[in-house]
Amino acid sequence: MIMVLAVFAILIFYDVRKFIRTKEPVKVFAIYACFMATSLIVSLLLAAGRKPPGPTQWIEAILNIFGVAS
Amino acid sequence: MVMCRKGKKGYGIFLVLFFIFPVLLTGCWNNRDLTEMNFVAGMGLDRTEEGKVLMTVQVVEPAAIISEAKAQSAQPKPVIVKSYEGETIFEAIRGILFNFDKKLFFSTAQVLILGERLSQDDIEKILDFFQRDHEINYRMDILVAKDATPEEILEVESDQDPIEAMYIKGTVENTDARGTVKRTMLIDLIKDIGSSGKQLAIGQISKEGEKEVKTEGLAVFKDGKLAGWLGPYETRGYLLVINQIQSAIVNVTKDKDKVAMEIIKSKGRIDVAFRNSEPSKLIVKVEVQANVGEYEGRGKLESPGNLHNLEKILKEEIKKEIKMAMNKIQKEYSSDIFGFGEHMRKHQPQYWKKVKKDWNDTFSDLPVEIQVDARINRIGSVKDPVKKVE
Amino acid sequence: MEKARISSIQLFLLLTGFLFGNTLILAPAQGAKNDAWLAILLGGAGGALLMGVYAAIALLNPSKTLAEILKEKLGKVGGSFVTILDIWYFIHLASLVLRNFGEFIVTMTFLETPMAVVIGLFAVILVYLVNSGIEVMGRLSELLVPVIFLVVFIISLSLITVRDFTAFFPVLENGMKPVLNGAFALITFPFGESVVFLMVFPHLNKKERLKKVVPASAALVTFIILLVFFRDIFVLGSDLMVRSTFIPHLTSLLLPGFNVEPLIDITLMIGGGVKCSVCIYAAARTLCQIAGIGDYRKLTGAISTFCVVLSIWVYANVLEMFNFSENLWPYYSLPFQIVIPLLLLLLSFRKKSSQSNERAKSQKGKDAAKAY
Amino acid sequence: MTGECDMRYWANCKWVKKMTEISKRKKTRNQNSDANTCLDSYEPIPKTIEEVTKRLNEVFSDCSDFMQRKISCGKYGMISILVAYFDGFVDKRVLNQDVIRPILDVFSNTELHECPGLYDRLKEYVVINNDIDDAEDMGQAVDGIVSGDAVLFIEGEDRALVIGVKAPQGRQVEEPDTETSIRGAREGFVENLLTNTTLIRKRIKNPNLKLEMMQLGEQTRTEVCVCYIKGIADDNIVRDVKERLKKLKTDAVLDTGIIEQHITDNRLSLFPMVGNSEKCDKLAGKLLEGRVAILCDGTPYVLTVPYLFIESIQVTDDYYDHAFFATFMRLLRLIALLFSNMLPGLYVALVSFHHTVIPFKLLITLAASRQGIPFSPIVEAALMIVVFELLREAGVRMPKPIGQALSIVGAIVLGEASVSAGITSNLMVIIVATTAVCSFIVPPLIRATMLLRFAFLAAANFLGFLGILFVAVAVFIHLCRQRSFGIPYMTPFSPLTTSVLRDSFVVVPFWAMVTGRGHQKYAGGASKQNTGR
Repeated sequence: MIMVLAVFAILIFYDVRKFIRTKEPVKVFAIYACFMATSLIVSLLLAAGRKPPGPTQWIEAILNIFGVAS
Repeated sequence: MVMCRKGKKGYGIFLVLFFIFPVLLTGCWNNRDLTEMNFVAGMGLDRTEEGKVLMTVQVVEPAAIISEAKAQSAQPKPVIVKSYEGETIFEAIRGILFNFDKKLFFSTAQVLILGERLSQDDIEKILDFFQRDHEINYRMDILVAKDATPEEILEVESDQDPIEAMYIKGTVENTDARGTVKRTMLIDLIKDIGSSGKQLAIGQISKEGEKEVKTEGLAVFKDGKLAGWLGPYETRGYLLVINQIQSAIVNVTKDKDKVAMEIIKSKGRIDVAFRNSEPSKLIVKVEVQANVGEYEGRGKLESPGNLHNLEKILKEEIKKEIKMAMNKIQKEYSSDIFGFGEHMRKHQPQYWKKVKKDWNDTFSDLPVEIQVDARINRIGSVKDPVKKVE
Repeated sequence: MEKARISSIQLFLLLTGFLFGNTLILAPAQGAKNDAWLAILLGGAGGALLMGVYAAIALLNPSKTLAEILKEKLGKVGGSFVTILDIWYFIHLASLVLRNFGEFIVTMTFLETPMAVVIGLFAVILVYLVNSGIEVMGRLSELLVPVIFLVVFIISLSLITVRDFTAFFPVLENGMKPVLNGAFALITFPFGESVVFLMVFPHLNKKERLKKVVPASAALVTFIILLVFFRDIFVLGSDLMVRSTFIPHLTSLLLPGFNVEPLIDITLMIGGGVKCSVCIYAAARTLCQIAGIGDYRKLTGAISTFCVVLSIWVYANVLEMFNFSENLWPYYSLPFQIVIPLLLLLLSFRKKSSQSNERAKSQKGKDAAKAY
Repeated sequence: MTGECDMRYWANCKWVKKMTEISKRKKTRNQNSDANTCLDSYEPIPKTIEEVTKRLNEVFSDCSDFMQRKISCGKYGMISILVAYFDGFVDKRVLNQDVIRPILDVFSNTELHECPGLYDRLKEYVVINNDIDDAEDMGQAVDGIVSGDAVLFIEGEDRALVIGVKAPQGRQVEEPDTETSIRGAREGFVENLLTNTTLIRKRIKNPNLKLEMMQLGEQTRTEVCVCYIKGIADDNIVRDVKERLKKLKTDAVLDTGIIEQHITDNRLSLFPMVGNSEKCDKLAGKLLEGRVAILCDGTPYVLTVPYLFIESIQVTDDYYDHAFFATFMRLLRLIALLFSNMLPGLYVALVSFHHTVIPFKLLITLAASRQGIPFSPIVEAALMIVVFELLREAGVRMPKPIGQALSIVGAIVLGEASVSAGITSNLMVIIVATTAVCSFIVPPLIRATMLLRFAFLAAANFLGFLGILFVAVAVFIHLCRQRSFGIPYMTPFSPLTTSVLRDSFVVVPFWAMVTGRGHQKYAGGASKQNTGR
């Protein structure tokens, strides 16, 4: 848990500092925040041992609706 | 230029990660020093009377071996043999650590000796551990102990090699000069277990006195259970058929003279003949090339005719050996260790599906046709055997 | 925006490395057991055809990337929607490759090391590579991809003494169905995955070379997969091959004399690295193109982080991984690999023929596409 | 003179201060050296010798080696001529023979009181020396003096004659210590720039060989020469080199090493992006391959750009020797390069992670040799490597006779004794020794390998073989993204340049190479093949 937070803190600090220095438009921050937030939440959940249903399950469900996957 | 400027950032990350992180996390996880482990040279596996697994390991003491080579001083024994009982192999392996100070390392195992009692059980199931574990040496030799427990065999202290397992491995390896024991590596065994048309056959080992072992003969399995044994000559017949002979000495008698023929090349093939879409005959074809190695007597070896004669005799002799093996396997053990079934599966799958179910019975009832072709190439440095001028 | 140019040799090796990628450990078409060689041949042919479609799209829309083509053909809204789906697909693909890599390492070599560490460190290198630009990726693949071939050939040659050449008999024991299934699986993995290269094709310095590069690389990869399949089945036998988790690893253990396990890591790392970096590159650039951001390098870090997390998240265990890649992946990939590209190809054709007044010109374009 | 003069030098001189005050340019004095010096240099030369002497004494106050000689000639000693120079800097014998004696000879008995054509007569037919220049103002005259010329001031003239009578200095041309070769020329460059350019000219007798001079270093004002063959060298690269040199702002250029650090593409990279050599034949070869050389007065090391990775393992001997042998040596050097980087790392990876890879018997030997060693393999390896680097550094810095003792200490005490004391395993000593030997085989990369070795070691200890792979790939990426003056660093391999590949790991015989001498252009587009030679 702490390791995950530390790694993310380093990554975000490193990137955001660069963005601020180069004065990036808001959309860059938005997309960046979107990816990082998702990653952070998921990895925290994983670190806590609670694996949320992942893309594999979604895809399986979708394919089952179409009835292709056995 | 622009790219290089940008590159400095990435370079920074690289430097930080690869110089600082490893130093901080030094020695984590899988990092295990050589001095923290015991090397297993040989393993033995048997069942106890209560049906538990009895695991025997032979562990090498490296320092003792190296220093023994240097100076013959009083040293600890180069190998230690220990046994432990457990419900499963893995449990026994971990349990054995009760009196080892370091973890065992199995990748170095050279031989695996199976006990007789275990062999009479189902050995196919028990081999799963050896496939699954990532540290197992797939090329280790497997032998079945006859008239001795694996523990007894591993405890033999040979004078020839300080590591007893290496000594056993050596004796198995030299089978390519004599052909009297089948060399079975773990991978072969695993492959054979997987194929439905072939029964297991594993080389045999037995104790010979206090300081030596003998690897000769064959343990024949049927459906994973030990069915019986083959003697050295029968084994050779069997090996000729399955094309595993590299070199062997076959003695023949010609006009009361003993002649030793050195087989230098042999090719065995098997086939199944069909009649009315039923297998009707097993066909064994063996081609042998041999040299005259020794001629003990007063015969003549001058003309090609002499050699042809010898070839004929050799042919018969080989045929006899193969027949002996075939007979015993078909009639006594009725277990298709030759892989006729496998051959059918590969080449006549439609028939195979039909006879698959009770193939072993069908196999023992089928007649065998043995075709041997022998050729003698060389006769060595002299033509005729030594004789006084008359 | 990015004026990087790569040569045809670089593209060839990049493509080959990409197709090679994690193919070896997942061993597609393995469902056909000892008939897999037929499946590989069929799948290779189909894959080459599919890649021909991608090349035709690239040739009909010169110097346009996937995002631009989609926007042009499907309109702003539809194009953006499909583009976002494609971005997801690229990211997913990258994370699956990362997971394969991590799973292999953790199962075979470093049992006690957390997979996240292995994947994370790998991703760091990938970010470094992707940030260096497509030119450097091309140059690096020029240096390293040949190593894969070298390793495969070395291992194959040294195993020549321990093989049983009849192992792939009987032919068609279980009928054609598994073969066709295997061929289909092979088309979607790895050949169909090269749809990612629609983001890379515009960088080729000589556009017309695409006609040679794409089929050549498909052929080479088919040949290598075939070689590897025969090597493995000759050495292991069909039964053990079907049962083993990571086939090449097992094969490497059987070399007489010594163990070449680390060489397998090398091939996996190079192939997987090329594949992953191309995917991340494509995802980042596509994202930047639809969001109107100039430099894709700003987002590679975020995307790679997400890939790493996703790769841990995506499967619970190795069996799930195999199940997904064998049973679900082909169907899941269909829209991305076949439906959208075919649609694009049709639209490109129509536009081409309506645009040009001269018939001859459109005929020429068709001919060019027919070459595939 | 390029106008990049040393302003602080001038600023210290009293007369300069005075002049600047007069011109009311105080503000720019310490900032804009160009404006400052230009202004100073336009100070006219006084017409009377007394005043000249006074000025010069002001300028060169406290310069004990500054010499002035006043010659009075003409029948009545009416004409005064002042010769100013730095003692030791000029060749006095030449000065006396070529300048002073003719002046005395010609003018001693002439009945000239004040001759208007005296200056021209002196210049045209009195002074024997060839290297004569005019100094229109005081600045030029002073420049001439500090750069080792003798300056003649003549009574009544506002010009001065600058006569090049520099004494030949420095050592003789001899074989360089650093780059010895078995075959090939023994001549190496020396510290004198003119000698060096002569050595190049001697080898390439071609008017297309261009030598462009410039002065760098605000304090030292060192002569730097850009040398290339027009028609072979890429014009863009030549322009790039000149631009980068012009941008170079530094006090002192004492060695080409300083130039190298300023013009290199990536200053953070451990790998050399600029080549250096002190061998004439090597440099000639490089020039013929289209490279640009940068020579600098005061150092025998000549820079060549662009520099590619492959050049690190190329040696001049390769071209003079049998091609098969040369190829073998190249491959050997490559192996040495790999070993010197990775060997300790590989050892650590094997010993701590990949026990399954080691054959059984070897494993026993390894385990036995590691028995009783108190350190983990990484610590052991790091210790040994550091000790070795210490020894090496000490060996370089120490006077040669002591070096002997050092090697004994190194070999016996540290090698033998540490093993028998049980601090290191004898295998580790072998590994480190092999690494050390290998690292000497590829000298240009010695600093890169020295540091990378630790990176590989740490990575190996962290993730075994995989760690080594990670670092190796990272290094490869790094190499691939470098460019040296626009040319990708890994050129013959990536981007693949087949024509140059003949001179990479494989050396084909000369007759099979494209150009006659066996030198290839470093990059594609070798269309401009050659000049009329």
